[in-house]
Amino acid sequence: MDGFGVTVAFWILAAVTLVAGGGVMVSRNLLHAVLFLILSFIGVAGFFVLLSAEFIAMAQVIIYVGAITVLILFAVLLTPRASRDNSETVWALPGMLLAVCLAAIFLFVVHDTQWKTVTDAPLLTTQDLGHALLGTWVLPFEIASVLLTAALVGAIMLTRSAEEEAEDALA
Amino acid sequence: MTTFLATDNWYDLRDLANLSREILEAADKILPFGVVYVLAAVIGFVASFLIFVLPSQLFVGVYGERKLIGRIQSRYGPNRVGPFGLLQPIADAIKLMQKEALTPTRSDRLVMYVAPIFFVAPAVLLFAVIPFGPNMVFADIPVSLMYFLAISSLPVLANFMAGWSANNKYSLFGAIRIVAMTISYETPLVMSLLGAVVISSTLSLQGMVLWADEYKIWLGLVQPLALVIYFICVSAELNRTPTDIAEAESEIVAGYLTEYSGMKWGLFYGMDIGYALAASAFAATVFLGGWTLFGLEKWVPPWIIFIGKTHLFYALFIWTRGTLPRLRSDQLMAFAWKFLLPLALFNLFIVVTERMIWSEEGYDKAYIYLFAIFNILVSGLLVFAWARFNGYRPDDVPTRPRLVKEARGYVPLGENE
Amino acid sequence: MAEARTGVAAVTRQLSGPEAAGLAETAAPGSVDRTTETACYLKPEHLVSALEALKTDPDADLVHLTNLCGVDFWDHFEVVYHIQSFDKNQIALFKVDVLNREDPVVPSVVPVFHGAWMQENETYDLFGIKFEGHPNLYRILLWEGYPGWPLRKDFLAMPGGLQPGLGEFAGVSRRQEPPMKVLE
Amino acid sequence: MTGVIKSEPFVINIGPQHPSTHGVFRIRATVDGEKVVDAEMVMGYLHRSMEKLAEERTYTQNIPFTDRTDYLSSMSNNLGYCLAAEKLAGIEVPARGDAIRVIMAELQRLASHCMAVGAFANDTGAWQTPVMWCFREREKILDIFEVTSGARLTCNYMRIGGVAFDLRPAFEPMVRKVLADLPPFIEEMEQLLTGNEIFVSRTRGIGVLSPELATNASLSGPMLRGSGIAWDLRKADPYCGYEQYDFDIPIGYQGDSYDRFIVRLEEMRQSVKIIQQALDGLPSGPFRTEVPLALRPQKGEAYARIESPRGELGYYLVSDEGPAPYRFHIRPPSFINLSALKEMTVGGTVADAIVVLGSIDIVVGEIDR
Amino acid sequence: MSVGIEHFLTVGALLFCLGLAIALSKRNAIGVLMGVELMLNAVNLTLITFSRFAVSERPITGQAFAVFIITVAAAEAAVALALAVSVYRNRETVDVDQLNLLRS
Repeated sequence: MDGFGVTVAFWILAAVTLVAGGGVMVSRNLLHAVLFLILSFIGVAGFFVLLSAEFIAMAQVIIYVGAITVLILFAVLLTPRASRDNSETVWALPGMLLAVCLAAIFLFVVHDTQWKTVTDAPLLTTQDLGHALLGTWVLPFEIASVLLTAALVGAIMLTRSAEEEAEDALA
Repeated sequence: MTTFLATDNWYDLRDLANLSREILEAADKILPFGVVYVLAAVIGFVASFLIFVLPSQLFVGVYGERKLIGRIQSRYGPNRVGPFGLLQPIADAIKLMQKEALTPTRSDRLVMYVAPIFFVAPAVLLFAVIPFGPNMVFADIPVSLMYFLAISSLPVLANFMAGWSANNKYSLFGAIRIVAMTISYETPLVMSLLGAVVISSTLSLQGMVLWADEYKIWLGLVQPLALVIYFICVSAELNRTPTDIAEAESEIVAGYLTEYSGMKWGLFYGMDIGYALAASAFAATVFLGGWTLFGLEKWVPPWIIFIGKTHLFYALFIWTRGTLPRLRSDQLMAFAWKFLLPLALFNLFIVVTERMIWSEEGYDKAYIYLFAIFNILVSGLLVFAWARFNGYRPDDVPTRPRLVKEARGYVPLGENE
Repeated sequence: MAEARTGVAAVTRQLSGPEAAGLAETAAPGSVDRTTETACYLKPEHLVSALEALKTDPDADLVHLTNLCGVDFWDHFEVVYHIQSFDKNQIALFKVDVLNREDPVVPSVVPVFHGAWMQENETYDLFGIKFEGHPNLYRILLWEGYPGWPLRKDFLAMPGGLQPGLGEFAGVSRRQEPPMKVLE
Repeated sequence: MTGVIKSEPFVINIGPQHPSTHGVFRIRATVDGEKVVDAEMVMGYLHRSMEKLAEERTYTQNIPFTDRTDYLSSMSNNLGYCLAAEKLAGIEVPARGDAIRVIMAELQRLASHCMAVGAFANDTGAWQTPVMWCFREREKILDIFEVTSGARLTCNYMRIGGVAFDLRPAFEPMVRKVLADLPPFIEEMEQLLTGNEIFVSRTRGIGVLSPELATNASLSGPMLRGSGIAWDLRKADPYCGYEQYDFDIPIGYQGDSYDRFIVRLEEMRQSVKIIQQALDGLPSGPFRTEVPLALRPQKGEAYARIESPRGELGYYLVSDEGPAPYRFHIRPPSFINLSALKEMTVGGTVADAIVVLGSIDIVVGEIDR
Repeated sequence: MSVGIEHFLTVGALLFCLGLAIALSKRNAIGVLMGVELMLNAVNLTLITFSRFAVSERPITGQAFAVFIITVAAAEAAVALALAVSVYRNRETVDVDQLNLLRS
């Protein structure tokens, strides 16, 4: 991928994504962490556009930014008396060490491998994706929809309060 | 798309893209690499500002809204500043800039400052995919409908940030309400748009306009239920009056905007209009045929047709704002989940069936008119049937009280004079 | 309808003091202190039970506490209750004497009439009459800690004999002196 | 399970500076989420100690004070006070004076109910439109007041023994015009609001008052009638010759906010009917009994009450034969109507609390006095 | 100046490790969830990168898998947040190191 614009875009997006990801880590306020997370998601969506996967990018923004972060915000607001300081447990240091080791391995693999790449982007349209999802991958697709339904029902069941359960038992 | 136009000449102002292209090509020869992108952005911005934003936001969004609501409320509306009060929006803006932008002491200052910016940016981005004319679309990406939905799901986060950071209970109420409402209304909104996508088999807004031009019918006529659901959902997400529970003035003062003042508030206010205009432009594109008007676009500049449609749709927002009372938040939620979502699903089911029939008949043009008539009838029927099913009994509500001749203490129900 | 309720008068019957006292005596014997031409004075200790009895008594049926207020007579307070009946269309006037000016206490009628809540609070606020048994007695119009009780006649009375009240017209004798000096 | 921990209840101040408290009134509401679990009234921001001031003015000088209690229905307040003073001093009012008083009181009821209905619709969220429509009609009535008494809001028109001036020649055509304009307007308003599904769903079943509670909480006026209690002092205890006029008492079905609203609308129709009759049979003759300027009623007390737009407005006067009332007590209807506020709001949402408050139709000048 | 597959993979790897560190170290269950979401994002990014760069018969497969991952992430977020709210209702905390019901 050559081109001045693409390069600039890549570096800006990489900076935004990683700095925002770091912000999630270091931010002392849980709400701020969520806002950083949103920024990171948007950065990843930008990467998808750069990789000419517009549909996935838009799905990323709709689902991650529009739905999941909103859910997280809701969860934060619904737990008002829990601590909001976004602090670490005693496992922070081992966890970070593990992450750094993993990062080292990943970076070694990434840079040591001779990747066979195509130069021109394959022409992938949304239509192709549709055909792939409802053709080749129709079984996983259906299973995913079942999974979503199960998650929906499960989430509703989990958050029902005792009063509501009592009401249903009476009815 | 040149078939729509007689010429590609720069002086053919029926499509301003010609002029823009000529300027850019000329500039590309003399300017160093890269500057032409900046120039393109500037030209696009200035042009859109002159032909769309200024007339729409200031003179339809602010002045027109106030004037029209004034007429609805049997008063004059603005008529002091400038001829017919036309300069009132500008005077308002100057007043807003002079006001002090207060920040409460214990607020989250950073988030409070960022929120208006985060609110403005998507509003500007939204117009990038709206086709103003055959070539007048800034970013003609194949998934522009998805793009529009994705970007329009961002401002709710700005609203939340505004409400949460102000450290005010009314603001927090507004923030929670708008987040809950957006989650609820996004679902029927997407479901209703899916119907339009299925019938026109494209995710591109320009493609939908071309579809409408090809079949000489608006998608709003083929999908009347989707249009109605879209209108309701979008007015809920934009906090227009029947559903403006997030900034319900009579309940929670101004909702998430309670602590904002000055131009920070002005940004929210102006961009609320911006979002409403974007939603109107989107509806005009998807449901009302965009810049086409059954052949008239060959003589009248298409962008004028498009802007006219947008403003007409925007007038609907003003009308509902001037007429309807506000729903309670739980009623609004129940309306989304119990009424709009099932209707949208029914609609989707009908559309998919129609699409299958249509594809087996080889996409015959006559069928689409048949579907339109069928859908209009079935939509009306569905709405009434589902309302009935949900327990809507308008006749049970008495409009007149009981009348008694003499004062005599408690009169039990049924004992009437 | 009119046949069914022949007892309903076309005009509200204002019960005289003896009439009201008769009702109160039948409903709650021993509750009447004294009567005047217009009003019936109830004993404070029997106030709540008498009003409760009058409310349930079908002859009296005094269900609607219309008006409650205090009056300052320099040496004592009176608390005035106007109570009316819808079905009988009659209104009665009951009063209670509050003799202790330093620590005026009256039993609260909130257990009987919920509507007394606001009016007793107001009377407490402006007269300083404490209503015993009131669920939440606080200064409803003025703020907590306001100095004095404004509707008492001696509020703002100056040392040296200046009394509140209207000055006199020319040629008319001065208003009579108050029956007792409250402030030195 | 260790029991469900609900979200934390917190206190939210509705008022004193709030768009829907109709003045400087405050509800300190404890809410759990959107649900109101406790509501406490805080008032007194507008307290002017009228009752104390009135003890230092002559009986006639007190009339302007009564304008300023319920500033949306000054004529009714004048009337109530004058009736009390007349009862105390034993003064008869000539027939023409009574008829003029009735016309004025009913016009005032129309103006006040216009305001109440419009503001109530505004509280449900109808963005200013109903209130503007109502103001348009109210203006016409205020014009009549201006022609008659010289003032629009605080009229100070009634006098002890009658009214201040006789009617102007322009009065009758103006009233006739208003009477012609109002019924279509009321019809339109009814269609606009009761035909609106959102409005109905916002107000039906909200703030339900049982007739027992309404009686026990000393409520009066449309609050009482909305709960199905047929009680109107114009019928029950006629004053100013109300017994001559033919009108009905509107009563509600279940005592919710919607019932109070339609009761008010219907009362406007009945008021139009009363004014029509009073205007048709307007007697000639003196409009006022001559009363000495320094009125000194004999020792005693008097409690006179009228049906003001908000309910039973009573004036309790005690005289010690002085030129000023010894005790001057107002029974303010909207103050006492608030005593059921907590019962009506608790259990509903914040939005419902606003609707309930709007349906009580408070005037803070009268609450705080 | 150009960017290639290594650049994108590096960003994906770093983002994944960042998410891992957050998920392992945060005290608040919602914070842990945010880390997991970041990891899933990084995986998505890697998949899309391969779909774009890799020599393949059907490069669309990467995008299809990204769709599945987004689906799973949405379901996971919904259930996990429901769990967090449910735990908060019973224990009045969402700190993961306080949730030691099995131990004590």
